[in-house]
Amino acid sequence: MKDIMTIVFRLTVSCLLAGLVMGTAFIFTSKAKKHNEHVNEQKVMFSLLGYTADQAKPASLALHEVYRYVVTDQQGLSVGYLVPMAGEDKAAYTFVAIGLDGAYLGSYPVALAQEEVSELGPRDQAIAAALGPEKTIRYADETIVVTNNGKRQAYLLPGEFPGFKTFIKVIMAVDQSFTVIGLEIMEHEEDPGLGGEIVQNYFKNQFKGKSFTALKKLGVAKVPLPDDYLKALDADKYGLTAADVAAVQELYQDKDIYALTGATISSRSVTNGVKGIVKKFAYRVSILDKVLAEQQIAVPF
Amino acid sequence: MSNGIRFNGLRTRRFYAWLQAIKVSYFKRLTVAASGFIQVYDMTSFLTFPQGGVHPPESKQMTSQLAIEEMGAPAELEIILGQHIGAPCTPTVALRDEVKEGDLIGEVVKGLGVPLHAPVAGKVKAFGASAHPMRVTAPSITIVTDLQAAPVRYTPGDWSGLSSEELLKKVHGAGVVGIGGAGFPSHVKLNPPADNPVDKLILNGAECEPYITADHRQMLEHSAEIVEGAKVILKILGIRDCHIGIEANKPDAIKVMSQAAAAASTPEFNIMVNPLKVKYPQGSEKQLIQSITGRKVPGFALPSAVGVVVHNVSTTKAIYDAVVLGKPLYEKIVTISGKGIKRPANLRVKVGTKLSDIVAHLGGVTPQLAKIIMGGPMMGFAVSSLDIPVTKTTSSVLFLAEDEIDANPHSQCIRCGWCLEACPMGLEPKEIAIHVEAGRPEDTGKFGVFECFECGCCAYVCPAKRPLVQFIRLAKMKAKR
Amino acid sequence: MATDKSNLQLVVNGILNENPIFRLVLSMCPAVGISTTVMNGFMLGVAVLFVQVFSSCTIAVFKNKIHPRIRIPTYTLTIATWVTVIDLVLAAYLPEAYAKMGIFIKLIVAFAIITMRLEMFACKESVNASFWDGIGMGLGFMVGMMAIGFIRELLGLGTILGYDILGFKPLLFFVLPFAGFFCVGLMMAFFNWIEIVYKRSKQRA
Amino acid sequence: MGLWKVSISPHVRSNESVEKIMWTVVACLVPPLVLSVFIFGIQTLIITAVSVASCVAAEVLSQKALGRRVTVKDGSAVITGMLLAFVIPPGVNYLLPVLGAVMAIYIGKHLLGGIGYNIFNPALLARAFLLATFPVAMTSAWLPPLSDMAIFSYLGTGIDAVSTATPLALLKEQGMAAVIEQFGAIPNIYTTFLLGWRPGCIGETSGLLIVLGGLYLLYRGYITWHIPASVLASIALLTWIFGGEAYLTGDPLLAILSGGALLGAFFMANDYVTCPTNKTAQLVYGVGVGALTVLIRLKGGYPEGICYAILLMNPVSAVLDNWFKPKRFAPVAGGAK
Amino acid sequence: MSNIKIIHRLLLSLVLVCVLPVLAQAQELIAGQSFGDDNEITVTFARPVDKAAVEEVGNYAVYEEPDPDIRLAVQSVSLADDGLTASVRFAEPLNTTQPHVVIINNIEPAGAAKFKVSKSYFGYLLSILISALLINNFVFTKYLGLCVFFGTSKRKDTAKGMGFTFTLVMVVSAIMSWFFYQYVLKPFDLNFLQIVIFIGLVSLTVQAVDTVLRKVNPALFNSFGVYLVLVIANCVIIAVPLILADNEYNFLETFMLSLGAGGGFLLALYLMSSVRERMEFANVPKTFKGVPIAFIVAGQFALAFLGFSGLSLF
Repeated sequence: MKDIMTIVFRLTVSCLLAGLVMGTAFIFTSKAKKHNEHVNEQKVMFSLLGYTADQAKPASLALHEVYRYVVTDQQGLSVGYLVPMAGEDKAAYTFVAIGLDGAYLGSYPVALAQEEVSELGPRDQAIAAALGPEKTIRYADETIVVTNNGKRQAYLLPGEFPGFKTFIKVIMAVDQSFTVIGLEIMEHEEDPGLGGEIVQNYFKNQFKGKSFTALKKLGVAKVPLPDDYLKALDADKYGLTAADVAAVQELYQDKDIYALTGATISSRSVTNGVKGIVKKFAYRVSILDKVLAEQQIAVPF
Repeated sequence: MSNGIRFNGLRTRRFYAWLQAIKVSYFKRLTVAASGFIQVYDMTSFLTFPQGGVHPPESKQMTSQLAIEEMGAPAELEIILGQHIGAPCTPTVALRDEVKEGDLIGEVVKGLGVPLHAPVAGKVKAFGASAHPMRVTAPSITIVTDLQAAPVRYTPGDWSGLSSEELLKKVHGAGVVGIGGAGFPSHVKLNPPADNPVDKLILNGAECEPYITADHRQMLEHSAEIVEGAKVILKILGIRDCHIGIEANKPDAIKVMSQAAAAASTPEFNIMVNPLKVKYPQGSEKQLIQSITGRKVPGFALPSAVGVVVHNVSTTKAIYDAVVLGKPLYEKIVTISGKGIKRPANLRVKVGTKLSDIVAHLGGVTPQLAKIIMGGPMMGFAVSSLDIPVTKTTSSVLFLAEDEIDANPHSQCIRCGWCLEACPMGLEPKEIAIHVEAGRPEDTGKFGVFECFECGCCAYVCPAKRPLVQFIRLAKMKAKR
Repeated sequence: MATDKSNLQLVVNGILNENPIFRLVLSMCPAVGISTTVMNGFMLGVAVLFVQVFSSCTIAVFKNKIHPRIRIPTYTLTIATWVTVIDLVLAAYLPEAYAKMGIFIKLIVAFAIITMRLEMFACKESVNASFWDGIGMGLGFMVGMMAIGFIRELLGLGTILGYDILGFKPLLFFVLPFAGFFCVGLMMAFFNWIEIVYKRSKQRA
Repeated sequence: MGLWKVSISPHVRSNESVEKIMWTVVACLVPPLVLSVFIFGIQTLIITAVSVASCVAAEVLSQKALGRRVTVKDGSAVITGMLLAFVIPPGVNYLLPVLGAVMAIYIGKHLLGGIGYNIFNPALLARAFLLATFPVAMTSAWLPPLSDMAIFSYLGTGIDAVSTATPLALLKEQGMAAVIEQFGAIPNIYTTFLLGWRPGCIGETSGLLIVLGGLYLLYRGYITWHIPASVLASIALLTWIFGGEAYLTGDPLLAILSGGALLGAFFMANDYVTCPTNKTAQLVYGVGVGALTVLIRLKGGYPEGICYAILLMNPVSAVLDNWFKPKRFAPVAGGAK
Repeated sequence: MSNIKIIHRLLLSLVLVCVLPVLAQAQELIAGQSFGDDNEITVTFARPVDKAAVEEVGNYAVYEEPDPDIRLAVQSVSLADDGLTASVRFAEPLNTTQPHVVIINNIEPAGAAKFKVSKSYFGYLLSILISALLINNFVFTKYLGLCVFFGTSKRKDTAKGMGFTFTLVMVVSAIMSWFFYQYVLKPFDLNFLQIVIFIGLVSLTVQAVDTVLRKVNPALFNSFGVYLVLVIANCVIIAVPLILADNEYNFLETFMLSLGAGGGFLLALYLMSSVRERMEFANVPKTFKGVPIAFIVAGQFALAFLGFSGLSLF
């Protein structure tokens, strides 16, 4: 009996000690974790926009996240966008609800601190609180609007689509007329050496400069990549100047995507995925812009 | 027919066997001539056992047409005292005793066994040790032949009045053992345990081992005696049915025996001939019983467990000799064959004749001689000396040339599984061999190593030339419980 | 029953004689799973080193207080605690490396090597010896991982620590995950061979 | 009197031997090879020669290195070499089979104890290895068949420029219509494929010659019908059921003719060492190979699945051998005495 | 042996009980719906419907469930001759990984028919099972549990016992972990305690299985008991809860994952042990004897298991 008492006592103490250690570690690291979590993503985003280590981004550049939600209530489904508000007060957000047909349904100010906006849990709670109890929301996706000096410069579109094996996660940058500026593969599980080559410059850079009209009917060609194009796509490796690259890019602007050898399915999934993301976004952003303009909701972009 | 197209390297030879069968099997000739398909069908319609078996080249043509030839008594005989399974005989004669042909010279004092008789008239010269194929040396009696003595003449007597016990005593007294196989005392076989009623007698005329033609000639030349012997056995056992199983490659024997059987059959004794498919080991007791009756003798049980008694045709002839003629068993028909001997023959020799005498009688050996085997090539023993005397169970002595034997080195098992197909007992020789090779013979019990009767089919077919029988014997020795 | 080995001997013992990967054949999962580059091996090595050292020291400190009947649960709790700590730290400060190592950081908790050292060594020895033993074992693991990583990275990608050495990729095979099996197997055989040769030369001498 | 040999029975042996079996198989593989020269050009011969030479060299070196008797004469390395060459595309670099040979012979066979102890079919293991290591070459170096006997025309040309897709890859990616468009309408496509005039691995295309070779081996008794029949029947049946637009509309004949099914069924799946020995087990094994082949073809990541199907079933044969034992001749109750 | 059979039957019936309710769902007018070709949805009606209404493209509104604002362009609709099966064709290939919502207006007097087309949930569950069992086999493609894998795959009987014990412990502990994760860790934001909690639950399960087995079935305990201790310090077991927490699986999916992972481990162990029993007789080079050759063989297994990569059953 005494034995059991000692065991229980010592176990309790050790559990408490362990809890103490872990709790301390958690408290010390949680802030850094939050901070570092999106660092990589941000770096990718800026590099897509053309700002690398050598060429620092200008101070006037700003990123504005727009979160899209699907709202369900008695009337049925509608779509809602969480947009930041323009003005000095940085922590102001509005949830703009839009019907499936594009009609404005209402806007709800959301009380949310700026640090919390990128976290799913607090954001959902804040929106739910703003909308009232009879509406349920489901997070759909996010878009980042890039402004320079308050003027819209580009959109960053994170997205995912099914690849040959599992999902492929990408971030792409398009300009105001939805011409692709850049594409970066964030996560994938394609076969190494085959579909895994989608991360290579000579594949993903093919999307660069494709206009919206070209993109809409973009296909995949199962022919070998021409040599000059290959060099232009991987300009760093072959030491081409920007002008050379631009000249070659011009040449292939309206061409289909050249499939990776032996990985046509992966190439096609990426092409279709990119196509779908841009098309959907273009459709939605026009509706959102229209509504924002009609309702005179002041946004910083 | 699980083995229908198994060992196809031998297909050509099998085809010749078909032809042979077609040529002579008169009772099937009409159907056989009809079409090639029916030929195949016909072949397979011969009785056989379903599992395993091989068809080695028969090589019987060397002696099958040669009539049994008397070989006179040599100058000196060495009679091994233990010629049967059981306790060896104790001599009943003393040194320098004069013996007459057929005199008792040895008797079993205690245990299982049969008496031993003098094959010739002569004088006991020595009690010594003779070379023996299995046991290296074995105690024996040496008799110097009295070459002047006239051979004893035996006349048939009437046995119909004798009771089964009296008949049995005669069989025992004549020293009859199973001369086709291991030398099991015949009177024991003829007296099966009472709890297993026997209803069938099977005479084994399969003679499935290559080269050997002793039984074949016996059946051709002594068909009436064999049938009469069968009647004696049937009477002893008190049953009616007798099947004589003969492989289809001996059509003449089938014919002669059928006639003899038909002539001898009475309402009391129903004797019939069953042609068997040519397949080794057709003559093995268990396989023969399965071929003819479809009954399976359980492992480690005697045939009487399934109501069957099996005797070799030559043993039956010996029983005839013992009962009808009153002649003890001291002569043996031995096939001498192979490319290593000048003149192959089927010889009637006295028990105790040394191989060297036989070789001398047949004109010596040829230069190609590479291996001498007592018994058949599949289960016989290779011997290294010509001083070995013939025993009651010696059915052949083969003098094989280099091209008749196989001396290739063996390699690793390639898991072709041919041995599994060939094994008539459904064992896994490759597994046994692999275990023995890896030094784990004690684990081979689960593969049924003790059920193996070392017919040699597995080693015969093995393309890697692995000495599977050797491994199995090793396993049996090491894995003794 | 304190160990009679010096600190240095303890460390060397962990790296050579009782190398967790090649000699004790423990903790094989990461050795196969994520040893594709030297850097990966190094990172996981650091994590294991940390957990090993801290767990060993913790157990050595509290060795008299641990009731023998709840020995194993206590070890598990200790290891889990330190794994949690390193997991949190890596997730916070090195998110990229953390993402690469994926689930294996959390799985350090189930590494047999750590429990084994606690059971075999730390619960009997002084804090000092346990510390050095922990260092040795951790380094041994790290060295093993880096050695495998070295071969796989060099042959698979033609690089070492990300620097291009060969200028081309000789055999993609080696960076494929399952090549870890072949690499570890062949390396183990190599070390066995060295041992045999060493013993033979010793016998001759 | 001279000395006579003494040994344990049996004293006569069948005249079959490992060498004879192996070299007969090699002989059966020669006609498809010769035909492949006319289909894909002379480089198939070079690849095969390189492959055979490196397999033989690997065998000799491995056996020397491991201190074993060199048994290269038994022809098993030659078979591995030929089969390895037969399952790689005709347009690959000549270095590939050399690497494959090391994998097949040294790692796949001799490390595990030499002939008889390998668990996986060495040639297929090497193919899987090459497929993982050189995915692009192994999945795209297909050559369109020659039409004019110009067997030297592919020598030295850039393979990229002429490479094409195999019927199965086409079927998987673009459907039956694309296959018909490229190779011809239904009745003709069978004869074209049967004769081998289609893109594919070096040795797998000439279906007719493979079948003839297989039948000869069957006649000689070196293989039995169990594995080829069960593999081909299950591929045909399952393709018929699941392979079409709707159930029961698949084309079984095309499934057998368009990939490596024939080569696999006759020369790979029934490799003695890696298939079960029991006949029932062989049927189960064959059905397993067929089912996995169809599964990988229809749902998997590769257009052709028989290579992996056989590899996946190879270790299963060890299990099957344990499950299916030969029928004992009336064993005693209670096992061995 | 019979004990193993009992466990086997138990697991099987558990699967059936969990899966049957999913199968027993039914719709009213719409009797069935599924993805056909890559740009086709096939609809089966329960009763004959008006051909003109069905084939009117304008009556259709189809969208992917997460994107209700984006309508997919219907190209054509054709009703089969039996009047029950309609094939809806789209201008572009569908993303079949997403559920699609189809609304057919004016089809019935009552108004619109609305239904969801998705890959069958049963198929999804099965694919989790098959994936964990074969495609992402924990041993050969995820490289987990190797210590135990190499340690206990020498003999078939051991391997079988180990495999079944693993499966049992894995299923029980994964389900417990799931409850803990969903109802304690997540709501209270204690995710950082994952490791401690999960390993605690595993030990607890092992202890519970140990105690229960010892009382209920001593024979089974004698055959399994020795492995139970080994189970705790094994990454396969702890990996399952971690994976399910990462992927936010629901209960059924958790069950399927743990069952598949356990079954996959059993499969790997059984195959490997059969092979290794055969390998015992092989003349393996001295330096490779024991573990190194087991690694080489496991590598060859992994090479063969590549055949399953990219397999998508449902």
